[in-house]
Amino acid sequence: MLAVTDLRKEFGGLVAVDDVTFEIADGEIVGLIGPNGAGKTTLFNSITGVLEPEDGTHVEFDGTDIVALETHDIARKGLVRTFQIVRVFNEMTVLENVTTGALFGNDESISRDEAEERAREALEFIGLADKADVLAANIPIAQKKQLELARALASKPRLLLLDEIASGLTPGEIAELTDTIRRLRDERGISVFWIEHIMDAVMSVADRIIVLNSGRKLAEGTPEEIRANDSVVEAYLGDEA
Amino acid sequence: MSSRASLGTEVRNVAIVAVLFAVAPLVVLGSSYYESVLAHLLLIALFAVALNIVFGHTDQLFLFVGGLAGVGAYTTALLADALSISAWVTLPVAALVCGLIGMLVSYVSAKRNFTVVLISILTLNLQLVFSEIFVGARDITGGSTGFPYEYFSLGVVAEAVGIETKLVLYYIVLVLLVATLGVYLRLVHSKYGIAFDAIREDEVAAESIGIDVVRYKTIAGFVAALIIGVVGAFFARESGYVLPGGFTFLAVDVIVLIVLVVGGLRTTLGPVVGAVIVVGIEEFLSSAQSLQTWRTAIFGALLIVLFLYFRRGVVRSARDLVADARGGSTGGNGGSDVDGGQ
Amino acid sequence: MIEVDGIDVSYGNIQVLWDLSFHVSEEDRVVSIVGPNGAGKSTLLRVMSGLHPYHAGSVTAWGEDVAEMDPSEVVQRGFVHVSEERNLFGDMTVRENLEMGAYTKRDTLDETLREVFDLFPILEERASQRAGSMSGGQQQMLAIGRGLMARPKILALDEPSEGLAPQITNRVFEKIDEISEEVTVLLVEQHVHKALGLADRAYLLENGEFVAEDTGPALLESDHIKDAYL
Amino acid sequence: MVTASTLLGLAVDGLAFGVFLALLGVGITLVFGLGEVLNLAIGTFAVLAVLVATVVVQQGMGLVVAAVVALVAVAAFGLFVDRTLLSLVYRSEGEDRILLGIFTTLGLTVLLDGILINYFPSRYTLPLDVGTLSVAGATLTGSSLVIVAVGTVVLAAVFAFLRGTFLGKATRTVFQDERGARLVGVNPRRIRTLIFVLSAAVAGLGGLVFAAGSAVAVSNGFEFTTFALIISIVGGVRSLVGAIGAGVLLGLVNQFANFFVGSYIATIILFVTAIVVLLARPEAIQ
Amino acid sequence: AGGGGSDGETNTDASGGDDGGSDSTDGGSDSGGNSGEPIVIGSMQPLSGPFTPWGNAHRAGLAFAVEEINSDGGVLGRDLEIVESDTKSDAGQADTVFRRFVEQENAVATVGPVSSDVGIRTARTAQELEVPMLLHMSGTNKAITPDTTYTFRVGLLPADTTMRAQANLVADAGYEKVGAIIGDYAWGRSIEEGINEHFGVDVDVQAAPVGASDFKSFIRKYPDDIEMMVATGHPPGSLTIANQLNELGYSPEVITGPSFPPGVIAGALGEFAFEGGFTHVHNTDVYSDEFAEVAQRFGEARGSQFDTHTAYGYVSAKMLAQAIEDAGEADPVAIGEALRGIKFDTLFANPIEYTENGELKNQVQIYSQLTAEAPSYYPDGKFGFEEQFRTDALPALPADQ
Ligand SMILES: Nc1ncnc2c1ncn2[C@@H]1O[C@H](COP(=O)(O)OP(=O)(O)OP(=O)(O)O)[C@@H](O)[C@H]1O
Ligand SMILES: Nc1ncnc2c1ncn2[C@@H]1O[C@H](COP(=O)(O)OP(=O)(O)OP(=O)(O)O)[C@@H](O)[C@H]1O
Ligand SMILES: [Mg+2]
Ligand SMILES: [Mg+2]
Repeated sequence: MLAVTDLRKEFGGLVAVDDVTFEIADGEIVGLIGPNGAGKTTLFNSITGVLEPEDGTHVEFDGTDIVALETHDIARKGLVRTFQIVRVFNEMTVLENVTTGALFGNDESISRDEAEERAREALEFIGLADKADVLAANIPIAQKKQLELARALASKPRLLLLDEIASGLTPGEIAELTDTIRRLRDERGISVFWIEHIMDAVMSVADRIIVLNSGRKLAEGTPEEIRANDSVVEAYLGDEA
Repeated sequence: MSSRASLGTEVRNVAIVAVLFAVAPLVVLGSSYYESVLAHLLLIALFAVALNIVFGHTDQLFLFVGGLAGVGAYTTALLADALSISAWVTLPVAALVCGLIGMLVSYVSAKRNFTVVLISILTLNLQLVFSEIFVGARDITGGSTGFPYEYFSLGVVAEAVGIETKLVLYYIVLVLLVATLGVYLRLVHSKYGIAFDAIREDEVAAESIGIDVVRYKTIAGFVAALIIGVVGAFFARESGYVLPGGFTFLAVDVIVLIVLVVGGLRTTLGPVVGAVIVVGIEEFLSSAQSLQTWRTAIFGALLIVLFLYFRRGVVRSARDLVADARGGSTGGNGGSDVDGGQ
Repeated sequence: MIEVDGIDVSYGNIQVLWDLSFHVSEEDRVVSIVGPNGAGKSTLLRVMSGLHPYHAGSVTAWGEDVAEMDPSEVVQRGFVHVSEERNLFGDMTVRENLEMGAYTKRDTLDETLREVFDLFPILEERASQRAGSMSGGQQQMLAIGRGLMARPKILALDEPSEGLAPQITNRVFEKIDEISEEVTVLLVEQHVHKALGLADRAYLLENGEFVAEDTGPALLESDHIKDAYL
Repeated sequence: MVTASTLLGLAVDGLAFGVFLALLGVGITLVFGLGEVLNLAIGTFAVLAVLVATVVVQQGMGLVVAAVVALVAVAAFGLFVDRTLLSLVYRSEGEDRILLGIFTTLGLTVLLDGILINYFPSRYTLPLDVGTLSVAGATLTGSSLVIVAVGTVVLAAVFAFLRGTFLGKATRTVFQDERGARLVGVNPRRIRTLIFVLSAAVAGLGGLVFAAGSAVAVSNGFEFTTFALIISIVGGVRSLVGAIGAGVLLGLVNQFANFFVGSYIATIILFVTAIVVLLARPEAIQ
Repeated sequence: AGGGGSDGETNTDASGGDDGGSDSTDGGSDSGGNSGEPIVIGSMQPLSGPFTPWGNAHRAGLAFAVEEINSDGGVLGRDLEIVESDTKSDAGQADTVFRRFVEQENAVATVGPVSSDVGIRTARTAQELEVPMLLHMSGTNKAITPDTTYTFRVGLLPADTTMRAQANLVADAGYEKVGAIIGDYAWGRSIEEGINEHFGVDVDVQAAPVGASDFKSFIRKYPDDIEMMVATGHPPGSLTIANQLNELGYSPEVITGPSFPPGVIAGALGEFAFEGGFTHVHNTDVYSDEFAEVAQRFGEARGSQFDTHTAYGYVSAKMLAQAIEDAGEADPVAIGEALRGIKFDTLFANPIEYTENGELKNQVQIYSQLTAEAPSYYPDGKFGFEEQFRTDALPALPADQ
């Protein structure tokens, strides 16, 4: 569904993402890990049109080239992301936040009531329904991350890009989150591409893991393969392996 | 978005205001002076509604309301004269010109990610350019001396209906206001309103869930500028004379901004309430004999006080008061959104 | 020494801390607070550093009422808070951020800067990059580094491991252990094992109240933690 | 019959006007950069300095004394405004503060204008009486030369303070992240007061400099403010070098355009230049 | 507080017939003593904006005259009362003020507007409302047209007439290098026309905005040896023009000023006011005994100097009082009629007389240089006058010019 070929992004002299090539298949959960500054977020930004990648980059989503498209168009095609540093609409309620996603995130034109319906359903799915009427500013950061997920979900995405959505969660909450992500795929057929530093979280659900290091793809494989990969252990995992 | 009253209530409120203003001339019957004051009040409110759309809802602080209004007024008149046709025909053209200017400004600033402050300075510059042109192009505009502005053949209507010209104009403006408020309500209670809210809070997040930020901002800029252009022509018609001094930053933008903020940003009736308050203060000060030389100073002092103590706008403060009086039956945290801490 | 005595704290009209009492002093090495999301951990730190008001009880820093002080004065007394939001100076360089960290301790600037660079070599490498353009994890390192620059008596770290790669996380905890000889560390962490492992005093905060208090390792073994975290 | 010497004369006058603009721009930049308060009363501060100096001169005192008294008075007034009005403004944050800042300072300008016009109805000038200097056949206005000299020194000093000193750097932290500043031990309130007073004095100096060559009326206050805004934006809201560069650029543009194409078109060129710069390089500005 | 009529709120609906009330009830004017409702005159003054200095001078004279009139028994046995409002030097504002005076305050006549743009605008209002208006300063030819019959000039002769006078001055002195800087508004443009019409030499006329405060780049365009500068066309900027001419090393023999309140000239130009050749233009004959008498009274009562411009306010009030007496009733239309027929001997060199359209007839324009010597009627004064040039009685400018 997503095919990225030779993605390259430079900041001045710094090559943040260095000719990275990979694919994500329908219904797949793929983890993206790598040291701080490896270029993971930059990769997301380049795919979603927030940053403009260098020439020579190809990004295909469902067979169409999306490199030249704008962020909102890409989102409407079903490629939706969450942010490493949360960006919810603070002055709206939780429900309104999610309704916004339902209204604008795809090309269907639905009524406000329908959108709200979808939003409630997404909140239910994520487990945030009890906060529906709370102002988004007033919920803790971890819940804001869930809110972003719900907002993305309400827009009926085909592929979700999640940036460190588990950080700051307690082990119990992480377990719930991984379960949710698995259900997203199993029940809705949504693919997930997930940046995470919390190994227990990604490793437990990902079908495949891609490791970035200094902008390059260092390794790719099943969680087991990755844990066993010496260069990954050396560059990234340390004694977590 | 959460603190907004329901559409039904808003429509009812607008209707009440419409009726109040429809009968208002009866109260001041026969005083063409007060008829002027009333018309002026509505015109200011109209400007404020336009500014509310573009600034209140999409954070694009247009500081060239005066300039755009001037473009509307001059274009309407000069075209009508040049082509010897009715101003009713040239008015839409002029409005469109204004709309396109607003659209272009919004488009460019949205594309280039301008902040509020940057847009405000960009438009302030444009305002000053317009002002210079109105004065400097003396051969076309009559310069600082201006020219009589008696278009729209209101006299004919007045005779046909049997009321004064001033009143005809007043009711035209009132209809315009009600129509504009209608457009406003439709806009903010539709998909557009939600997109505006999202954009105002976080453009990046809005983009990421599929909102075309540039498009919505451009639309807001177009609609607001179009309204301003139309109102500008009637603004000149109201004084019966067009003068560049009537379209300067200090004469229009400052007042309109004050009206909007005092009345309440992002409220439907804020512009009207603000206009009543500000025009009321101005009237009081200009009729109080003993205060003549201190008029400006007192106005300034009042502004400071109003801003410091009613910064959320009179309309919202009043709404909160009512809610409090009802013993919080309107639900716990509706009004607490500003005390967020941070 | 910061003493929190029976405080109530709210955001608007929502109360989040209830009659909470707590203290840290220079005698402590590492004091940890753990608890689920939204429990009020960050809020407690904000109150201690004077960033957020309380409306009952008292908070004193070395005997002086925090409510009477600007937060900067609390810093000058020796309590430095590395916030959850990081609050970096986005348009200033990495080096400038670190220098400003030493605003109250200019005499040891060079020395501490060396230490911070040794801990996080990437910061030295990127010394003249704009702080705001650093990656999430790099910013977290910078925030911790900036806190260290002040050589505080008490250093409060709010979820320091957030966004850090596993290896770096380990390094941070080693560093905390190392500096706790000289600096008291008040640690708020979701990495329960590490945070409690280091702590000689630890608290579990839930819904704005402490529900358990013990030495770190003991608390780690307690049912409370098992309930809350698994 | 435009000779090189006329051009030189114009250039010096333009530079002097540019220095005036730069001083105002710096005044507004400092305060906005720090507290997000767009001080719309800055032009009135400049006018106030001129009026105070005028009164002192009328008492028979010398120009230098008058200038010093005026600057002290304006700085003191700045302190007063900071402690009263701005204290209220700083209580709110974010967009709220920007708006509140804009509106209270706007109210302040109206208030001050309204008071001052009662006592100072006319236009006032503070002639330096330094005559003209002939250089290679060019008539250089003495006052312009003095202005350029004084202005350059002051601007350089302000710049050195902000760039070179630790305190100067600390002022930047407040703009970047107020909470962050507090967390490293910087007291934003104190820094703001210092900077506000400094900006008032710089603007005051701007006014004096202007009045040395032209006449100032109470109603010029707002015009000065718009100049200041434009300069600070064109130069970059946070960049002092930018403000100075923008001031000089626009000063020269204005003077030459005035001479060659007349006043209106000159003013239009001035604003259009500003717009072009805005559109050409907003990244540097934000 | 030299402010006119500043006590007594507006004349609210004081009921009662003409003669019913006992004394000192209504109006509360300074002297009281007269019965009946006061007769209201609206005073539209530039109390802010570029023309503020004129407003201040005018209102002082106006208030003084009204005091004198009221203590002398008023007009038709009633007090005169001034209601005043700031026009902000703006035409639109002046129009609004005018209407309020007439409709809300029952003003029977208005005085005061300054600036030609304002004059042109308010002349229409006067005509529409049929309420007479005495122009303090509004010298554009176009303030008075064949359609106006309720607008009467007082303080300033039309631009054309003024330029005719200055053309004579140029011819007499034989100047060849003459410059002119005008304000880009109705007055300045009328001056430009006047120059082109009457001056026998080529004049390089440059237009600057009314609000301009720096004229150096204009001045630099003139040759060094310019003999005369006409600054008459740029009243608010004229003093700055004089100063900057001086600064840039120009030394014309004559700089003709506009009709600027002389106190302000003296204050702004300092020593240079008394020697620089900056010429003050006025209709009031400051050299007459009558002027000295009034100035003496004013000085004693107010402790300040009565000058050419204070006099315009004074003359306006006195002439209106006369016109109302002549009309026999406080009715605007009748007052207008009376003014058109008036012959009012006053502080001007020749009596004031009007054409059908309200243009001044047979007036003499006087050019004076300020001197440092205080006049005898006000020894504390900071300046005096020295006559340089006086025109013959000038014919009225036809209304269609
Ligand atoms: N705007 C920018 N200008 C300069 N360098 C940048 C910019 N944005 C990112 N970088 C650099 O590019 C590299 C990649 O950053 P990126 O945010 O993609 O890392 P990441 O893999 O997401 O790291 P983390 O796990 O810490 O979030 C980093 O070294 C970062 O400092
Ligand atoms: N700025 C704020 N405005 C309103 N409510 C807030 C604000 N910050 C926090 N809260 C609320 O206060 C409560 C405590 O929040 P706090 O951030 O202190 O929790 P925490 O224990 O640090 O959680 P986390 O582990 O997510 O950081 C939460 O319910 C949160 O929603
Ligand atoms: Mg990242
Ligand atoms: Mg927290």
